[in-house]
Amino acid sequence: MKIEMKGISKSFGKNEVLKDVNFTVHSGEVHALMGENGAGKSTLMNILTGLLDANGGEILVDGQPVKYDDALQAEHSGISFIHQEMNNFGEMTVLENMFLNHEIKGKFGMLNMKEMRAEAKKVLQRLNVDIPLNVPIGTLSVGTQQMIEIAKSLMNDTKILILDEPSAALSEKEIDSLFDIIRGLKAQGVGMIYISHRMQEIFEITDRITVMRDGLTVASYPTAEVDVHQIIKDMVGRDLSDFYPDREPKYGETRLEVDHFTSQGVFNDVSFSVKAGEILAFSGLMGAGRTEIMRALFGIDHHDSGTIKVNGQEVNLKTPSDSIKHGVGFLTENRKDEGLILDASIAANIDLPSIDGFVKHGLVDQKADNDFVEMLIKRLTVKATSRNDLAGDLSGGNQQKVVLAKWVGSGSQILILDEPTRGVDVGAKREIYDLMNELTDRGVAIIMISSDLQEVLGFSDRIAVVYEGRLMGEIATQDANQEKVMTLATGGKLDE
Amino acid sequence: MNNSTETQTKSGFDFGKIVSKLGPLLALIVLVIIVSALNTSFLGINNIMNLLQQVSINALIAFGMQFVILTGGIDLSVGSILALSGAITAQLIVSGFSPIVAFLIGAACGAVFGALNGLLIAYGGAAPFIVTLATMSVYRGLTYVLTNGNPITGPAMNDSFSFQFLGQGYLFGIPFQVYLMVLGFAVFYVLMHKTAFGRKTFAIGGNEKAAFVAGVKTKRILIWIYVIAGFLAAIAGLVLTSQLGSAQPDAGTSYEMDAIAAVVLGGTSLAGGKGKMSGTLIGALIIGVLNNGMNLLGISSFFQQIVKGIVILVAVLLDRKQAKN
Amino acid sequence: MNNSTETQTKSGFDFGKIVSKLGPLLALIVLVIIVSALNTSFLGINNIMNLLQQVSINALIAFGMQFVILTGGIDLSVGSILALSGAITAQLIVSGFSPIVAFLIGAACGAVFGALNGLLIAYGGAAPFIVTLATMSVYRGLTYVLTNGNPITGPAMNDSFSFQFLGQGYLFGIPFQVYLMVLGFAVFYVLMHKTAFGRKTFAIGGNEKAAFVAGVKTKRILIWIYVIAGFLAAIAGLVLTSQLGSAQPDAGTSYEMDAIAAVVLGGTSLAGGKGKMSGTLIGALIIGVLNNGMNLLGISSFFQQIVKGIVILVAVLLDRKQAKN
Amino acid sequence: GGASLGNSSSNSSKVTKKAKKDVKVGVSLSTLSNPFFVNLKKGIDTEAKKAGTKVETFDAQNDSAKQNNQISDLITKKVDVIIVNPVDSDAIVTSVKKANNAGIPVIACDRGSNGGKVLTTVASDNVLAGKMAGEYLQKLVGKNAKVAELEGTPGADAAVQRGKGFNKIAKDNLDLVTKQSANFDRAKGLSVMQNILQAHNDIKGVFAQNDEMALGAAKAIKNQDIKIVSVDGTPNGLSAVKKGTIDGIIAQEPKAEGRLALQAAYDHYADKKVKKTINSPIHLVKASDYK
Ligand SMILES: Nc1ncnc2c1ncn2[C@@H]1O[C@H](COP(=O)(O)OP(=O)(O)OP(=O)(O)O)[C@@H](O)[C@H]1O
Ligand SMILES: Nc1ncnc2c1ncn2[C@@H]1O[C@H](COP(=O)(O)OP(=O)(O)OP(=O)(O)O)[C@@H](O)[C@H]1O
Ligand SMILES: [Mg+2]
Ligand SMILES: [Mg+2]
Repeated sequence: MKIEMKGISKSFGKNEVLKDVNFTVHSGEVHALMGENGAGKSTLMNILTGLLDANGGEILVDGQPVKYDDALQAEHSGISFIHQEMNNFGEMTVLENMFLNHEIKGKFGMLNMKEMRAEAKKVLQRLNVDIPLNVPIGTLSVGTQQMIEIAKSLMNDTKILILDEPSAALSEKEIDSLFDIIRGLKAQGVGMIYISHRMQEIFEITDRITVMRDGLTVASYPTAEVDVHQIIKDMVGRDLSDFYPDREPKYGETRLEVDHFTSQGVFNDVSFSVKAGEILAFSGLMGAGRTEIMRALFGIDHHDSGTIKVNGQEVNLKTPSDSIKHGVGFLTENRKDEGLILDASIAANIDLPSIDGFVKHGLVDQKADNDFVEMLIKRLTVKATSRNDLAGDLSGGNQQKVVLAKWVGSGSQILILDEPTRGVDVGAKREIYDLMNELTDRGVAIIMISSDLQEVLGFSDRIAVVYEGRLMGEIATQDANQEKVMTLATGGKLDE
Repeated sequence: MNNSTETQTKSGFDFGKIVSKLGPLLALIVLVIIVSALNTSFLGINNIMNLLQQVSINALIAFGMQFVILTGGIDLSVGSILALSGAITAQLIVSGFSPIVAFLIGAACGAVFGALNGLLIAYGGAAPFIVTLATMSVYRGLTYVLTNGNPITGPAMNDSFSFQFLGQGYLFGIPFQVYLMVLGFAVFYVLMHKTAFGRKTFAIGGNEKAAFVAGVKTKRILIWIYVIAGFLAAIAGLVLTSQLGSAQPDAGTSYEMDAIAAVVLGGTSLAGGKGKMSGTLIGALIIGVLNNGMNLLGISSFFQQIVKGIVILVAVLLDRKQAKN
Repeated sequence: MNNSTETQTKSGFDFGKIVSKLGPLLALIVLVIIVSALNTSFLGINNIMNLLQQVSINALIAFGMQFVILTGGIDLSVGSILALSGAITAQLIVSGFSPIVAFLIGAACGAVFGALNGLLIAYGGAAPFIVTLATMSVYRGLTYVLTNGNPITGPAMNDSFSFQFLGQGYLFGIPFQVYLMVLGFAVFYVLMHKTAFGRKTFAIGGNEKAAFVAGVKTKRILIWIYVIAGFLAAIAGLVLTSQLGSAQPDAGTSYEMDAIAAVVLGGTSLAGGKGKMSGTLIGALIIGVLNNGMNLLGISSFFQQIVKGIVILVAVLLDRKQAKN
Repeated sequence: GGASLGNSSSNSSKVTKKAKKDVKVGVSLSTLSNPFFVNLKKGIDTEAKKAGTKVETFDAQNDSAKQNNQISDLITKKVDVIIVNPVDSDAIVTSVKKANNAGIPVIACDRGSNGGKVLTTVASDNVLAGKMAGEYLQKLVGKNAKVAELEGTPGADAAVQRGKGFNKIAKDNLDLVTKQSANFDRAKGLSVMQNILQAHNDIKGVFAQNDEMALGAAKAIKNQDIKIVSVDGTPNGLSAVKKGTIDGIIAQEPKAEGRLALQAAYDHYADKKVKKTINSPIHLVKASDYK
């Protein structure tokens, strides 16, 4: 199978996203599609699979022009799409999710549960994962849910598989097994479109790289004939000499001190502290409980025991509102669910935690508020036509920047960032790192949860490793390496 | 002493588990125990039959309502559809149609009114609440126009065995409409929990956008769901017309609220995507026992409203509390 | 020829823009044009005053309802709160309290009933629909118990100038309740669109979890919002009681539906998070013009329901269509 | 076993005498949100209190199905007599038959039953009331004067019958320029009347199908010289006549009606003969009576 997209154009209102995009993929190749946040990668794939209509251009499959009306049609002709944002049904079980709209029917149109269960087991085995079939999918971690999405697409007779940032929520180990699967599929002649912002992966797994910028296809190379710097230059239009900026931290007083923090059955006896100007990274395997610790700390979830001190004072953070008052900010890992109001403007999202600060004589000082929002949009280079754009219409990376802007704006002195660069392009990533540097220079303490080991090792001062809800140990970043972190993350001990 | 405490704790623990498993059934059981303790005739066979008969109309409407609510929608027009379908049927019989044919046409009309709701919701892009609020008014107005504000009745209705049997007949000592309720339960239980259609219903309620992305024909399914709601409301209307021996222009007023209450008491989430058919039956029974029980206990009608509100509140709040644990 | 086509196209384009800018206002204008073309007395100053007076009660309730709907909730109990607060006030006056004191207590009671709704919703975790469905029944029952089913009236009410002025008084030729509506609009417009409280209201409706994480005290805000709804319903109840010179036990029945219709006609999304206060005022005017106009035109009450349903449908569908473009 | 209708046999046995205080009475009223029926209930209750009779009263909230359920429940409770004020004369038939089967006498009140056996029907004639109202209004405003009619809840029995009676008169003697429904509701009576006055500022009289609407209309009319006549005779209505805000009411006597219904039950259990229909009195109350 060979898919050719020619001269595709698409605009949303005045926002011209795709101008003239050409893209070709065929069976047996893994083809990387690269581009900054908001370059239009997901949009292009939505057009291919019939979820969006293009304004112009044509799509040829094996030389024949096609236009799919919906995702099901695309699937029937062999094109499966694993979306960037999870599209599943939290309340429904894993099995129900896997077979939605592909139910196996028995007598009288009734569901054949036995066969579906067998099928599901088979495909999960192929992926080498063990996932219970009868639990609601929403109770599983993001990574596990992603695995199920992949399993789903394997059940169809797929000829071309689109993976839109499949690894964003996966741990190193899972990414390894994902790559095994990709290699296996490739051997079976399946073609794949692989979208990711992680350079390392691109060079490890793909055969060809196509780069989009400003609505155009700017370059396309065989992977073997190109290097990271060239790709970055194509994507951002300039050279980014170094991936991670240097850190020259100047530590101040201890900002946050957490002691014997426990929530029965979730995490146990967790103690750590962060100083002003420091970046403390939390590493661990997916589902280790890092997110749960921070949620409880911030007052979203409840905890059973333990103490929290902010600037040396013991505090009681019962709700996020208390935390914000004490200068704590929290960028949640799931921006769609808890980070953003998708139907509200960028402005209404950014100023929400700070809104009480703009009240003058009981009313919101609109001018000051607007200036504040504009300043943050500029500072974080959010790509949007105006501050009144809906947050939900932004690309994933730009949405992430909006959430960050919100917490930077609220003047947090202790900033908890849960996967801050998930789904963010290299250029924007670099901007986020620079921003973190700037914040720590101003005395902000940062806790960064990251599943990207490269990032943890490349841009932090200290690494805390969590395993099954317990803190296994801390390593100064300069003494750390991949092996040490992985040893702790899998429950091992470091022997000095 | 020590020993007994231990046993108690243990059985206490098991009890807690049972409680959360039973869910709305527990509320029903508690209610039945209270009422039967206060009034001995409650558990008499005659009263049980009365009760089931009283419940059946609300239950039939609630079955359809549950599908709608599972998709995250709501149908306020069912009471009006009930009245309009009943009036059409009665008019047909009075004008000389055979009751069976009239029943079929009446039921089909209900399905058509439901389809109209569905079309407006699926293609109009307006919220089900406001669409069905509007059609509630339209269908009710049509009922008044058709009946000219007067009940429709006549010897053609009340001398016909097959007409009367639907709402007044007994089979082996059990009111015929109770069989209808049981049949309706069985059919729609299977549809909801054992077919692909049911799965898609849940999916639309769980996450309509994701369902669309997964290729579910959401519009078509939505339309069918409102057809089901309209059809069942019409069936309830036919039963009521037969039972009363006449089609009332204001029949079914505010029945939508009782149906919604039954669905929610049964543990179905108004946000859609979560619920069980058995719960809705139990919900309808709770409301039935409440009405019947309060009458038997001679509670003044002013206080009945207060008690009913409080029982609904308590049941729903308990259910939500359990859901959280 | 060519020239004129061009102009037309251009003005057509502008027109389209104006249409989508005007939104619900356009529906109102069209309606006013139709009615005044068919009946000349419609635009007379007397009728305009009547109309505004008739609109004011629904508008007051709708202002509160809009806050509730903006959070993604709904309040079905406002009609009952209206009746109960009115009855309490009337009872107090009849028992010798001064009207002003009785008004204050009545309004405070409305706020308390609203707070109860809010508490149950914020802390009980049950859906606003079902909570307020239950309290609707409870408050109505309490009204019947308090009034014993009879209207409450007496010379203490009808001989008091301050009591009568609220719902029957005129100031510079304009009914006093119209000033109340305008005042209510102004106050709640500012609250909704110019204060932090308003911003948080929108945030809760947009994404309650995200609002919570961003430090919004969601529970506290929710409770206040139901307090507002209850308070405004009570004010409407006082106006109605004064206007009628008596507190009716069944006052306000189904007023919640008119208020919801006004809010939705005004372009507020039932899903929450989106809407304008001015829209709600326009929505209330649309319903008022519709009722008043149909009376003036002598449309039979059967057809009034049909027309009303269709107008709501058309207005909402047009609005949604525009929203999509 | 097998298929049957629930109302096969009826067995009338001889009456066993019962003292007033031993008669267990069940009542189902069409609605209790209307003062008329509240007063009907009062009539029953006052009389019952005197004799120490036990009475249970239910409100059918204008829903026939609900009323049927209530009667089933009263049968279950084995009351000695059922006083029913039907929501609808046809829809009540099955319930009456059910009571017949159970051997419980039924007394219809204010509205009859179109089938089954009732001990007696106590009613004031709504058609007649409408007619009397029409006649009195004509007397007040003169022949062929322009008048308006405020109708009750569409389809409600009282609305249909009072309208029927009134229109019999109005057809030939009055110029009925508009009729609009105000749902038997005072607030709607006010707003609908306001609107009617805008469209027809030359009307001379209004017929309101109940007092509540008349009271609302009076607020709209204020000091204009437009005559209002209504049917019911609620305390609020009567005091309005006294004050002159309403010009005439065809007063029914709900309390008397209730009393008569209960009396019929006593008579039955005293083994006295009970008439098939008992007329509850209606009479015209006019403003001039109080002058
Ligand atoms: N439904 C929509 N309505 C309006 N604008 C949209 C919509 N969907 C996407 N856009 C806009 O189109 C542009 C491209 O978005 P898209 O999601 O395709 O980017 P992307 O390349 O996948 O970015 P990322 O790497 O962040 O996922 C963005 O500017 C976005 O704001
Ligand atoms: N809503 C939920 N209901 C039940 N269990 C959950 C829920 N969310 C997470 N869990 C479980 O809690 C545990 C901790 O998850 P958490 O998200 O804190 O891990 P993490 O270390 O942050 O990993 P990740 O890299 O996935 O963010 C996991 O076993 C996960 O499956
Ligand atoms: Mg994307
Ligand atoms: Mg996490």
